[in-house]
Amino acid sequence: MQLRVENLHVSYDQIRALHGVSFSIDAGEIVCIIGANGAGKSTTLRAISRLVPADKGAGLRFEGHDLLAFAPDKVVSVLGISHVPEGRRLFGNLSVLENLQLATFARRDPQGIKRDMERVFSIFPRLLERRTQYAATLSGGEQQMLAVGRAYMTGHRMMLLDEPSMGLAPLMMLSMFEALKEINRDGTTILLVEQNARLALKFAQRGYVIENGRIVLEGSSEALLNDPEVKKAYLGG
Amino acid sequence: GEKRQATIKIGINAPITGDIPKVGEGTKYAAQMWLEGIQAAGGLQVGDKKYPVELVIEDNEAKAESAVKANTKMITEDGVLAIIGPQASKQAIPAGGVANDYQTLMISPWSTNPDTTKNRPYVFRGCFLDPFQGPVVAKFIKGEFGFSKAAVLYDVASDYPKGLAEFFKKAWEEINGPGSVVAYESFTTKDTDFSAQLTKIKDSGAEFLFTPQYYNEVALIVKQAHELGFTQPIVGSDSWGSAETVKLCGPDCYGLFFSTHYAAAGAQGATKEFIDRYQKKYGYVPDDVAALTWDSIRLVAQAIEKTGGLTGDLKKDRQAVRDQMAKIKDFAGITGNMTFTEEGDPIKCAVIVRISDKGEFEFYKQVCP
Amino acid sequence: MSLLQVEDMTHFFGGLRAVSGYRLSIAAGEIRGLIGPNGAGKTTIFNLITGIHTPTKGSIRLENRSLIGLRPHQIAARGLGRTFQNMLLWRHMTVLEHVKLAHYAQLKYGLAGAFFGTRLCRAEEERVEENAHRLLETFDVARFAHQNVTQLPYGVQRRVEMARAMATRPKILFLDEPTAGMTPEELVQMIGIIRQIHSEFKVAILLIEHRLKFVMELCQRIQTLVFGEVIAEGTPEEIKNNPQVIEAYLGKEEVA
Amino acid sequence: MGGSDLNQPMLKPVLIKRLRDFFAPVPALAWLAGILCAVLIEYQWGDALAVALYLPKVPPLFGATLVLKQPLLFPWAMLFVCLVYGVPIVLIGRLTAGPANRAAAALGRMPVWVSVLLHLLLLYIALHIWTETSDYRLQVAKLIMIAVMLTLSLNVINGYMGEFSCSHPGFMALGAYMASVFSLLLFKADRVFGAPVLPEAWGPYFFPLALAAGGMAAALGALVVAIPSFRTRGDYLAIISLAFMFIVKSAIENIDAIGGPRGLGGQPHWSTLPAVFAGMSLCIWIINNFVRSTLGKALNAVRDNETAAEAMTVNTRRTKMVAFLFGAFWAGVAGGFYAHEVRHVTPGGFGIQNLAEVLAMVYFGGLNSVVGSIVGAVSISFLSEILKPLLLYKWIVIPLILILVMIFRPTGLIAFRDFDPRRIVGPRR
Amino acid sequence: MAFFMQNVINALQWGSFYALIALGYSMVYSILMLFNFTHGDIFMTGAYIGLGVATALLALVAALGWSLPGWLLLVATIIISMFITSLLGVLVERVGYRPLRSAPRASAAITGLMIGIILEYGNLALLGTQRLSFPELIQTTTYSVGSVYFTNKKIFIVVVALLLMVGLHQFIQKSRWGMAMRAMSYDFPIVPLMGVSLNLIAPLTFAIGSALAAAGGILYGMAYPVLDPFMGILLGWKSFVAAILGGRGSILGAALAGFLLGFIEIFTTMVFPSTFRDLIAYSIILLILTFRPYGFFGQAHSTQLRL
Ligand SMILES: Nc1ncnc2c1ncn2[C@@H]1O[C@H](COP(=O)(O)OP(=O)(O)OP(=O)(O)O)[C@@H](O)[C@H]1O
Ligand SMILES: Nc1ncnc2c1ncn2[C@@H]1O[C@H](COP(=O)(O)OP(=O)(O)OP(=O)(O)O)[C@@H](O)[C@H]1O
Ligand SMILES: [Mg+2]
Ligand SMILES: [Mg+2]
Repeated sequence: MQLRVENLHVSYDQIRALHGVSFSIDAGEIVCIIGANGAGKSTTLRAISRLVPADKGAGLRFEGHDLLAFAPDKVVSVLGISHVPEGRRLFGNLSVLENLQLATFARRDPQGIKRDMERVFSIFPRLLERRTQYAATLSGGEQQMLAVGRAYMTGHRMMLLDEPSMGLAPLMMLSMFEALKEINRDGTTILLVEQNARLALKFAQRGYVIENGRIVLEGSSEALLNDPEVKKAYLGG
Repeated sequence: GEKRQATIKIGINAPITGDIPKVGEGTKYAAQMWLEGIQAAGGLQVGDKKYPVELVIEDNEAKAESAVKANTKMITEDGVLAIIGPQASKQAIPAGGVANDYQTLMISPWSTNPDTTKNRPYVFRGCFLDPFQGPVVAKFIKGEFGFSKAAVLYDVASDYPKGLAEFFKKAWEEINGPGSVVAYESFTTKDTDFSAQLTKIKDSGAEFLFTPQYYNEVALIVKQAHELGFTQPIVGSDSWGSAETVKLCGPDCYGLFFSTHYAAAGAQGATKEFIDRYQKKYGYVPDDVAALTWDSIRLVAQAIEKTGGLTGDLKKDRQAVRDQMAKIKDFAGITGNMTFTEEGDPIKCAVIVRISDKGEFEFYKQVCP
Repeated sequence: MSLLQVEDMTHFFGGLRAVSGYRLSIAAGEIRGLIGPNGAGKTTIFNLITGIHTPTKGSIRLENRSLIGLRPHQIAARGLGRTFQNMLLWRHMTVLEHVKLAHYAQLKYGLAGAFFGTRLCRAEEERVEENAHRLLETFDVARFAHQNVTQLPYGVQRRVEMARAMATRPKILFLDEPTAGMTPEELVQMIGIIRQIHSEFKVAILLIEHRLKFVMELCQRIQTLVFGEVIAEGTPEEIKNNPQVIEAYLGKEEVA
Repeated sequence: MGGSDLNQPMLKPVLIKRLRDFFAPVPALAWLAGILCAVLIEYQWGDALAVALYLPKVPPLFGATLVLKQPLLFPWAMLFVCLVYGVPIVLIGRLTAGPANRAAAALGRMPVWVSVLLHLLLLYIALHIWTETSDYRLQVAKLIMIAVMLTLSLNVINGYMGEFSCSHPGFMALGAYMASVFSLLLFKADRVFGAPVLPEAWGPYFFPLALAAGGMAAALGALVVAIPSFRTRGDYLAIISLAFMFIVKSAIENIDAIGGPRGLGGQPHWSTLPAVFAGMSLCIWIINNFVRSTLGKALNAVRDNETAAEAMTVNTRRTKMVAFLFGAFWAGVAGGFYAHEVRHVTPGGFGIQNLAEVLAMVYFGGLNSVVGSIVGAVSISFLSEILKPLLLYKWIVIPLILILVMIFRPTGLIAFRDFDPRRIVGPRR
Repeated sequence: MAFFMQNVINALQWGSFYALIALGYSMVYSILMLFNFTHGDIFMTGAYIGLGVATALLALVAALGWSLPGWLLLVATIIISMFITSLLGVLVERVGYRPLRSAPRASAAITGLMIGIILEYGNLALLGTQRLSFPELIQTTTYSVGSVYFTNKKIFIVVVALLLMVGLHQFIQKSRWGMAMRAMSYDFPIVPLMGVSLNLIAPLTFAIGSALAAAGGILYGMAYPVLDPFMGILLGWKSFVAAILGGRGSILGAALAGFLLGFIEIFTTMVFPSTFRDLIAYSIILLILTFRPYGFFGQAHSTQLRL
């Protein structure tokens, strides 16, 4: 059990967004969370990255550490959990290369950094082409590539991906998921949040369905893909 | 409430906060020192009664509207008999309007702008005006050194230096002919770098520099002038008359002259007594603000005493005090003898002070109008 | 007779040629699609036509009047409505205010009217409010009317943005990835909404989208852009089977 | 989770809710009646009551000035305030709620302005009686109203349009000087301009013209900031506006015809209570109308996202121009009032210190909010008046209060709120 | 010619103060995207701390009976004061800015303004109203070439300003700390996802900015040895002008604009009657910004997020 989330409640300005979410992930798994708009998917990821505080009583453990005892930057630098945030959130005033370099702020392994950088550029050759351009001037899809690349650079024991396919062209999307699979084979656990449930379930091994801040269903991908409820609600009939 | 007018209240309108807190402090200290004396004597003797005295000190924050509010408050709420202050013309002019409207005596110890007292029978001042001091300095320099090319450096945004600079220029050109002020340079309040102006002054071939600035600027101006290789004499006005001048300026200022109300070193009589008392109490030699405030408050006290008795009706008493004030002749102040003109401006003598090689203010010469 | 006519439009960012020799002609009431790989220059084309960038070269004519040199708000007022890829909403305004403000160019009162709250001003405000409510109904966001946009779920924000664009009374509506971040379910709903506004307001639509289901279902004609140049144009069927498009954009195996 | 845990925070809301329910049916009209009653009581019996309560005089600012100066008298002053204001306002307000509601409903059938004017008239009468007893009060009230105008006009630019404009003291100076020149030149014999052109007695009737001239001058000056705002914004525009402020100050210093650095004095005392009150009411009314209209909401759109505004047909240049000129106009008018109240203006009086003050009022009161600006201007002016006895420490206490407010309410006390005059003057329930 | 050269030297010295303060300003300002109105007052406090440290050092040296060279004392004073002032900067960050990190920038600017006022009046309450003069740690030596005069202090000041400018520029542009600071200015909530602690970067920025202000304050005290609690206000605002004239986020730009501002002020005085100085100097600045709306090195829209 690499990550275990128990009884997670999160509120924004007194309004509860999550009402006791619990799930767990094993090392090396690909797990996805699907759900409607505003169901609380992003909030769950944010809580794991400690970007939003969890309400009292939650239990978040990662490889035996109590996540709640870690500051957001330590979650990344010590535990190696990286996060592709919703809406890309690049540093537009830094160049593509600087965005990637900044992501290695806390890393001390020049060799590893070099290897990872090469890998990012091989997954997304477009980034290499555009490395001196300000991130703000990239096209929508290029920004999305950089967001994923940047997260990979911060470290990759586990990656939290919040709608990584958004704005990507079909071909690009395929190659990105291919690359993610490969990254996963090299030992990175992946927690994926997607609107596009079919895509997510095809990619993942297991899935959770979240509704109004609660996990309502879980199961293997095939099971969920064939579940009539899921089909009706999330797979577009 | 007439019955309750058992104490005499005197208002102090001072810039305790704001840009010039030092001025406010001098005002407050001088007034409090005076009050102590009165309290020790058991009150102020007016006619056959001894009245306790109370000071109402209001902060005007060195702002016009606050000075106006403070005056209104002291007059209408606190029921003061007379007001000392505000010091700077920017506050004294509008505040004077209020005092005049309410027919209450106000004396500004330090404001040199003619507008402060102009057409205001209830407003007086305790210092001499620029039209007097300007020529005093001009004549003194001509007589002492025989120079004919002058330079002036002043703060254009501040009332006092600007007025004095203008009158000095006029007087100097009357003596030496037009164009004899070869450099007439200005800066703005709070500036600290005068190198460009001083370079221009040096370049103009002026034989001396007149700078009617406050002590903190004096130190900077004199030092910078010397650093730029300007070795001619630098002359100042009464605003130099603070112990701080020498403290801040150091040996750079030794040997320079300025005109003022009194010389601290070698002062005699009441003046010396005042300086000693003040220094003992507050730990530093009083500056011109304190001295002028001291004189002003004593003037007011004298005017009150001369009424020969208070009726308890504030309006009548205020009128009486103002009338007595206008009548005062040859008041022996520590900053010189005073008599008021029609406008409420004093006629008094100036002294020229030399900063000795020990850094003391030495009496050099007296100049009377 | 075409409504919008773009001829030979070319644009450079520094040394990068983002769009070259682009042509487009849309007739009233058409629904057109624009697809292409990431960074092909699709958004740039929108920005050029709506006046946010000025093309290095080329002509853009709406109802036979040139748009070059006009300010974006003038172009918008002439009948070019749009949404943004990254959704540019006004953070501190409510949903209703968004839609009301988009009536700006239609307001009949002037500054004096606004200052003194004249009768004309009040009448106009009422009309605008009514109209806004109607649009909110159309886009199924009426229940959020008085909420601040930032707190709304992503999909709702997208619909608010579209309602806002419709409030400018466009003759042509430009939609930049309108379904990004939407669930498949919402995608279906969105198709319905777009059909509805298309028939109700008789508006021509040009849309950029990576969700093929959406494009193929809605568009009558589709252009495919690669590296700033149109490599193929035709009906959805034609595009789907065009080998060049498959090679550069779709990939062999269709996703989603 | 114990029961007490839940109860504790509940207690206060219950009390507040009870109170709120109790006063909910009281319309503005009834409150005004109560206030009117209170000021009349004070006017009639205030002095006698004050004497009975060991107070030297009727406390001018609700006794607040006494807290620091004579703390022993403060409880008595509080008692005085309770007796004279608290009890009558609450009682009469609550008791007349019924008839007042009916009256308000009746008024509601007429055009709004009738009702609004009536309320304003009542408020004015109350204010007039209140200030009758003390000239100090009167002056404080007038200066506060001038501050309200200034704050509100700055909020248009800084709050509604979201630019950080630093030029307000400059606008105010332009207005103050222009209005002064107008009145001195035409109606007053003075040192700078000599004999008046028109008879002095006509003067007060031309005061609105003088103010408008001041406002226009400020608006004209605002062009210097408005035009660059087409191409730049944020910090860069802040610098432009700051430069503008320095330029205005320096320019006035260099024009000897209007007194140069020594200032311009002797303005007639035309800023009377009715004049200032009318000016402020007009200012609030017009600004409130504007920011609530769709045309005015364009300001917010320009602030939140200019590109989107343009794409939604909003003419952003016009909007910016209007905001700057409009804001400057009212700052100029406020300057005109100021000049005719203090009756001496110097260029040095419109500097960084003023800027800091008015900025504090805007951000303390609340961004993007008419109500907030009023609250901000009133509370900061009031605080700064009553804390004067603290001398130097006043300037440590006030900033501390402000910092605390900003920390707990980062957009200010009452942000993002305009008001609907209809709702205010209308009946309750 | 000598007249002109003399003014060039004057402008270099005067400009170097604007540059120095603008540097520190620009650190905090461009990094946290905050109008840091406290900076002028931190500069003032730095000068006072410098004065305190210098006086204490002089007393200590005298008490121990050592005779140390003046420059050693000066360097010691600068270092110690920079350290103490940087602690003050950290405190200011903690109290005035951290709680407002997600508030509108203008609100944080207002708290900054307020902290500034507290520093001014706190100083006044603590030290009284008299002005203090800065002790002479090194003897002023005046050199002259022809009739152009300059002092050892002036050279020292200009050199220090230039060195700091270059050093800081490298730091911000090249080091990962600098990168993190720039990133923070763009979108701070997401910075922790890069493994960077906000609560480390922000205080660090304030500390460096404040240390620079202290250095500026001490050098200023050497050149203009009259200290008063309000000395930082005008200088602070003007450096704010310089920092932004240079272009947001550009350290080099800020320093160059600082020098430029010095040159504009000195040369307008040189050419025009000095009463017109502010009028002309600020008109020039207004014109520059009207025609270069994003300063010298500022980026216009290119770094705002794409549409
Ligand atoms: N910053 C915020 N402030 C207030 N409420 C928020 C905030 N962010 C999210 N919410 C609310 O929390 C709930 C869950 O939001 P969340 O973003 O986690 O949903 P989601 O499943 O990721 O949806 P989407 O598919 O739209 O991304 C929603 O109701 C949303 O409105
Ligand atoms: N200001 C700029 N400077 C340099 N290059 C730019 C600039 N703006 C855009 N580009 C480049 O122009 C290309 C076209 O961008 P555009 O946003 O039009 O692509 P797009 O087709 O919309 O892609 P996507 O589907 O990913 O949104 C991109 O490669 C982008 O990096
Ligand atoms: Mg989400
Ligand atoms: Mg795009």
